[in-house]
Amino acid sequence: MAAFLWLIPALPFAGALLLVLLGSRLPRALVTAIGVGSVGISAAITLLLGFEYLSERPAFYHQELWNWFNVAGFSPSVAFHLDALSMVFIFVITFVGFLIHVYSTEYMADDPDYTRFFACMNLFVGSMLVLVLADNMLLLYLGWEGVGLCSYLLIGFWYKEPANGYAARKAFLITRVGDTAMAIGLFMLFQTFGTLHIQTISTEAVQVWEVGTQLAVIIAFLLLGGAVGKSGQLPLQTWLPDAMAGPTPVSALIHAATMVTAGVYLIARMHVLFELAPAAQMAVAVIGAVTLLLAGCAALTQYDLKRVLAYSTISQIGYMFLALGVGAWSAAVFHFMIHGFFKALLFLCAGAIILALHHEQDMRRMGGLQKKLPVVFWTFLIGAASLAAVPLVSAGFYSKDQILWLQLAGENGSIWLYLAALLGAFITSVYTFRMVFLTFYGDSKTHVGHQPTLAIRLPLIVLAVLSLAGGFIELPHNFGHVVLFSDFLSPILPAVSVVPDFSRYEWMLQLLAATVSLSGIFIAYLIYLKKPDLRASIHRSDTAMALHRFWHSGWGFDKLYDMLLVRPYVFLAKINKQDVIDSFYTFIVRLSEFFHLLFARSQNGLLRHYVMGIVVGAIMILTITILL
Amino acid sequence: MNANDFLHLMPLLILTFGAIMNMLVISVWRNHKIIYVITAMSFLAAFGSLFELQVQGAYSIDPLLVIDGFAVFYMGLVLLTALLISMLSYAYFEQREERKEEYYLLLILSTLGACVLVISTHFASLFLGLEILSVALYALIAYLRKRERSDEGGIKYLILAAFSSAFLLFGMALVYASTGTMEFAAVAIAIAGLTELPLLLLTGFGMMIVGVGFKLGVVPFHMWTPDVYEGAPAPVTAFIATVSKGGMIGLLIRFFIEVDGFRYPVLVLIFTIIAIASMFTGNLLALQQQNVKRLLAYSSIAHMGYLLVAFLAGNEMGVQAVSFYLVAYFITTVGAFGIIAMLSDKVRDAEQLSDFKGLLWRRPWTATIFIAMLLSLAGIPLTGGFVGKFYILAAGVRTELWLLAVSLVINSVIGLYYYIKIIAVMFQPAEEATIIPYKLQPSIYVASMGTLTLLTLLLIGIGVYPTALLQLISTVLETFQVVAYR
Amino acid sequence: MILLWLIVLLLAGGVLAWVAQRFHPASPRWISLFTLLAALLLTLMLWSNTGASLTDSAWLLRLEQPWVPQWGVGFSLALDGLSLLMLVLTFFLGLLAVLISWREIQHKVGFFHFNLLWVLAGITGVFLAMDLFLFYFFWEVMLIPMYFLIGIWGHENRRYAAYKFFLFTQASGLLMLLAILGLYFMHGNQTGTFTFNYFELLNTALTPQAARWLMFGFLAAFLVKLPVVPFHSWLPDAHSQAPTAGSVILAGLLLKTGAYGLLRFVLPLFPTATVEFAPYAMLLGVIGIIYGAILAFSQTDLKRLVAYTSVSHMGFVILGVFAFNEWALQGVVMQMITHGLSTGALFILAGFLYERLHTRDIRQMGGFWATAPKMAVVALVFVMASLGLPGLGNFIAEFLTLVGAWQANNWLTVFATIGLVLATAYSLRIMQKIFLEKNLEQTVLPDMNAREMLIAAPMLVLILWLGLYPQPVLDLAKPAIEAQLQAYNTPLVPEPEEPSIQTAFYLPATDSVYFQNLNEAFYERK
Amino acid sequence: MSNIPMEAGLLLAGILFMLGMVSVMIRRNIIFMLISVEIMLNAAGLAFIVAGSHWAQPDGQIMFIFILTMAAAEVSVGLALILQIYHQLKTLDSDAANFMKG
Repeated sequence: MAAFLWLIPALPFAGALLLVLLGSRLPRALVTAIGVGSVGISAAITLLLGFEYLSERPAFYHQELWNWFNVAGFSPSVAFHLDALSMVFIFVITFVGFLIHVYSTEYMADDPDYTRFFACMNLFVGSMLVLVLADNMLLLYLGWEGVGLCSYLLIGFWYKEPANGYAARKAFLITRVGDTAMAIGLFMLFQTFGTLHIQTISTEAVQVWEVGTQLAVIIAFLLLGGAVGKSGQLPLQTWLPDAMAGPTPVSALIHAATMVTAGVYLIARMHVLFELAPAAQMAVAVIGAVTLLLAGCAALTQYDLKRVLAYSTISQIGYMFLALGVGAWSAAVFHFMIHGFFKALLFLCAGAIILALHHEQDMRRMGGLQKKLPVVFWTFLIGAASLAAVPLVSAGFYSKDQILWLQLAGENGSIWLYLAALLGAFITSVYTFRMVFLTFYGDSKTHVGHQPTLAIRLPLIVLAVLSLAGGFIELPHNFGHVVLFSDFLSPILPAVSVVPDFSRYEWMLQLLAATVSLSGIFIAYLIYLKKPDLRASIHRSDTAMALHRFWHSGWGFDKLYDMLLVRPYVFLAKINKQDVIDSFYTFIVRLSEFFHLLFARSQNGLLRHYVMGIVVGAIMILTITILL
Repeated sequence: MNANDFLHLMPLLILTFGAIMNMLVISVWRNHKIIYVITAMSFLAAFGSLFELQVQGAYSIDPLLVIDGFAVFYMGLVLLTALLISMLSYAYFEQREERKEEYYLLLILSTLGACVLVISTHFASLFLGLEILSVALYALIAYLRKRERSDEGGIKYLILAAFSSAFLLFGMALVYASTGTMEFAAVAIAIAGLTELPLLLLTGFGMMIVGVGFKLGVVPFHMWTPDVYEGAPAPVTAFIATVSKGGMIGLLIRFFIEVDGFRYPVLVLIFTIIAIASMFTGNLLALQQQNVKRLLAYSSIAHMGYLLVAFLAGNEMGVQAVSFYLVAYFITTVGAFGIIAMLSDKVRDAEQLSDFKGLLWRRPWTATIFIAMLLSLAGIPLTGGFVGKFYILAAGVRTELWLLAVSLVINSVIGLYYYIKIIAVMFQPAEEATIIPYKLQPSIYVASMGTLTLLTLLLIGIGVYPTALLQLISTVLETFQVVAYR
Repeated sequence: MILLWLIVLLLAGGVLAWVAQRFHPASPRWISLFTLLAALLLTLMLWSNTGASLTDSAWLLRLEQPWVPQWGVGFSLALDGLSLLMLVLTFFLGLLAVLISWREIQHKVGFFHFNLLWVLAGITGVFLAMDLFLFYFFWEVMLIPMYFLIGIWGHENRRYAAYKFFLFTQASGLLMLLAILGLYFMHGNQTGTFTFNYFELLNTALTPQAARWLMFGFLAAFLVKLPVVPFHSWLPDAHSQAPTAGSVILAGLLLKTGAYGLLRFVLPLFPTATVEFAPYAMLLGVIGIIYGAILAFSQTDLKRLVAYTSVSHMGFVILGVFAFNEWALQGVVMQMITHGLSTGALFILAGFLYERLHTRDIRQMGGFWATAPKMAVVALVFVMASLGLPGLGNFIAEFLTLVGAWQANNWLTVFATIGLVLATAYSLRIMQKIFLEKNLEQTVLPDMNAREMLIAAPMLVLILWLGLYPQPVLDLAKPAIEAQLQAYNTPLVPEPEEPSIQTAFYLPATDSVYFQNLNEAFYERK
Repeated sequence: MSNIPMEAGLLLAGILFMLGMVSVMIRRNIIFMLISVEIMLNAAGLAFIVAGSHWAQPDGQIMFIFILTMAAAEVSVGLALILQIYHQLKTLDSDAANFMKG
């Protein structure tokens, strides 16, 4: 089965290629078959490969397709490397990707650019698979940029609206900033190791560098730059909320489940490097903590359903970063997977709602959908529970709890990080259920047009099941102690070293987390459902509203960057449109023309003047001869 | 004077004979065709007689003249050019009412003057040659006497030429006063021992430079050029630009190398200044010029500046470079003015830039020839002008005249602008011609076009395969080198 | 002789095309099409035939004929991997240029094709000449036809652009001529043999002072041609005013002659001076990358915009050339090829748009994806290529260049890498303004027709191939690059008196090792 | 004559030359300009004679004869031209003949 590894990314690519080449001529059914089918087969192969992997338990599968190029020893291959870490990722990518493709057949049914949509989606899946399967950093970079391109194309899918195009370009540009840092990191890696092969680097780094070597720290920071850009973390997070301009399946697949977690993958993949660079690892944790708080606050104030989810994504990835930062690698990946399920679910539900409400995204104009869209309501509720980490039943509880716990229990953890995470958890449950209450409860405000059919319901239900059941493969020590997932990852990702004798406090912390989550829900319930005057009083307070506006704008980052970078750049470009250097050459031309006119005046046609010219010349020559 | 002397002076004698023949025939029977044939024949015969001389090495007719390789080469150049010009003149004058026949008489005479100039080794012969050349030229310039401009050009040239001749003569007198001889070689011997030249001699040289500079049309003695070029009939302009200047260059080289003027920094400095000033002034003046004849006049000022660069290089290579450049420049200039002559009508010459609008589409072959000539003037490869300029630059670099070399480069670029401007005018969308040339007889037309085509082929020939010409120049100049560097 | 025949073929084809117009108005197109096809096939044949001998020596073929023996000028041509690649690119783009002119050029077709073929002949000569005089000769020869192409068939401001192009290149070329002469005499005075032969001149020992000045002379020509900021200002005008075929040749080939000159002449001839100058050159490169990108961002004329992207991309070339390592130089070679393709393609697209809309103003475009999806996809691919998306050829080029440059200078590489972000900004603007957003003018843009697809398809295939499997190209260029680098592999401060450093370049006439593996048919030495 | 130093003779010639030169410059009538040029030529002739006598050679005088001849030829052509100009312009003012400039 491992021989078919290459088919996993190749099939979606082939699908994309077919759709691009034959696009306009194919009947819609065939487009669907190619678009969904290619990802479906990939998912099937992934599952088969996964079973094989589980049964054989090899260290990794490796498949080299061809040598990309070879220049003076710099010889990256187009080769795939499948180990447990990439296994988790390709599973989420192909499986969730497949579900979202299925969903899209209905969601995009009326779009004239149906083919283009599936072409881009397939291309995305392919690139993402290359990203996580690459055995060297350069191929990874190829996938990395490829998903960036697809993200750009899909955010700006409805290109007629200039705002969408703006959002798309913003996404591409900002991630490219991070990519630039990453590229420089790659140069340094290459200079040090003479290769970009990930396994080689991982094994050699330990021998070459001591912990805390400056070079390692710099490289880790540069890679972190790339990760931060892709994953929408501080300070490059501003593109992600705007990226919601794309169709909702896109938001679900790219901007929630897969692409934005590429940063998590990168750091997990290069964990050896980060372990050698404690400063960088610390930075990962701090960035995660700060991001999750900032994004959580911003999510509290959004009215656009998808923007709430977008900020929530940023915030949840912040959790993953937090986990990575304390060395809880497998916890981060676990949260990635669970988050992939429930966030995709939430987005797909949101999509169903938006479709039903004639592309209405403002939560203030929703409400009362509980009865009208029951399937969507229940699945959304499940997803929300998972996001808010409702104890015991939801998968999100288990994955998030692990992260919270390791903040204190892990050796690299600290109380501040824990507190931030805890506060974040509280905020999360508040905004999650604010969303639930505003959307599904209260009075109905907009007419429901479209009832979801099977193509939408099926993915919702499957994802809902996963959002509930997914957590049970990894349960805390004191609570079933299932370690299927971390066992699976253990050959790749070392377990976090836990402070000894701390585990007896674990139940306390779990209780605390559960309380926080539930109290968040309760407060949301109070404000948004039970006591509307409480909400009104908040609205009356000036300071609260100022804070609201500030948060609503995503902590003013957009404005800041606009003032600091965008405007000066555009201004510079605008004033220099005519190219100031050119005026130097124009000046030379003008100068010669001036001399031309000057000399031409001497040629005035008067014989006397010409005689004078000769005399002057004679005098000059005689002066020179006599004086010198 | 013995028989051998006469043999060696055969080209001059043939020319004289041709002139007298013309005079006689005119008095008997005015016929353009016959006069033309006689003229062409005498140029051809004179040119042919050179082949006899070439093999015999330096032969000096003391004290006035010397026939050496250098002289043969320059005479050949002058005669061939004159022949070509006379061929182009026929078509030009055929369409005009003026009496055409005396023109050829004057043409032969001034060619004779130029020939004397390049073989002279004595102030007297120098003066004689110069004046034969000049006096004939006065009449040639003003030949189309019904045209105001022609007369104006003539009188301007006359006054200024006589004026500068006075300088030349006075300078010669001073040199004579200070050295006691008028022979170049003797002058050289007289000053050979001196490291510091006496004031009288220097003043004399200075005043001679005025006279020479005027004939060459270099800054600051250049102001006559545009007016005379514009006023004179196109073939005459070609003649002034080539034969008259070429003769003077030949003389200058002979004299300067004979007295080894490069030893004296003052003289070198003066020529350097003149060269640089000529290049810049000429090119800048040409920059926005709308009249093609004036433009070519200004460009000729610049080209004389380029020539001086090679001249200042002062070695064997310099002389060869000057000679090569002159060949290319002569071909080009004759070609360019030939085109102007061909396109002219009865009333005026085709000299306005607008007359050339769309020429490439109206008369593609004529335009192509003109483009080739212009590109050669600009020094673009595939043409002789490129090799010439390359040679000059090489000579300059070899002697490490960096200032001059760099000025040459800068000026080539300025010059390029106005040459390609003319080309650009030619490929503008075709319009109705503002000037419609006289419909020539097919045979004459074919002959003129043939001449021009020949020139173009020559030009490209020496541009692509300069080896033959280089070979010729170096063998012909061998005898001269012996004399010059003895 | 095959090298000579290549040039003669083009020249003759040009004359034939001009003459043929009298007989049939469409014949010039076919003539130049077949001429270029023949030339392309011939070079491809060379490639396949010489594959075996690549490992032995950099030189595949040589031709020596005396030309002007008095001056030591020979008609000497030689082919190595680098030249071969450039030739393939030349004929490929030339072929496309003929195809895109099929409908665009409707008047003076014969003369147009004459000029087109003569430009290509000049370029071919430049890539092959191994005699500095001959090199300069071809260097200039390619200008005039190009001047005609811009000046006759260009857009509204064509005369100005044509002048500017001609004057800039001519001025810089003359400075190179000065340097060539300087080198010629220094070598002659030293050894007693005055020659312009490249292989002989490689042995010239120069004082540092002299080497510096001579290098500047050469650099002047190549940096202007490349172009490097601040000598770039001819380029936007020339590119934007030229007809499409002209722009393609300008961007795709003429700029490459500058890069080629740097590789072929500046590096091996002046090993010490270049090392000295390298940081400044790299700085110029970085300035070019960033300055070009900023200017490209603000342009509203599509062709002007693409022209400034060329300025930016060519910055990578000079950055790489002066990094003196194989990664960077391979990157440079790749950049020369891929930039030729990608920018050529963008100009072709601009040409398609101009044919349909009669404007190049991107403010009047928009929303064309709906009506012209094929064109949009093609544009997308090449826009992505120009911003350096992995998987497309330009990425390999830029990444290798940057990897190499990083070894030489960290900070400058950082800034060059930032240029990639700016590249994103202007590249996306192209897509945005033309194919996305609303169609304000309500223009219905016809999509690409079969002929246009025929032009675009090979370019797409090539750019993808170069992005995914560039190894054949890299292999072909490798010996040539190693040869150019030989001088730098010895200790960093080589004494100029030591000729052995460079003897590797020079092939003694008797040495048949270099040729023994060659197919007899291509054995060219007299 | 031999007791007069050469310098004095040359000085006289020089003064004559200057006079001629200045009057060419300040005159506008073409005939006067021509006459002034003749004066300059004769000054040169004088200088030749002085130099010739200094070196006790006939060459100076021969040159003078050449100059005289040449001047005569020049004047004859010149006068013919002046006649033409007078026909066309009805004036002898040299400034009137400035159709060509620039």
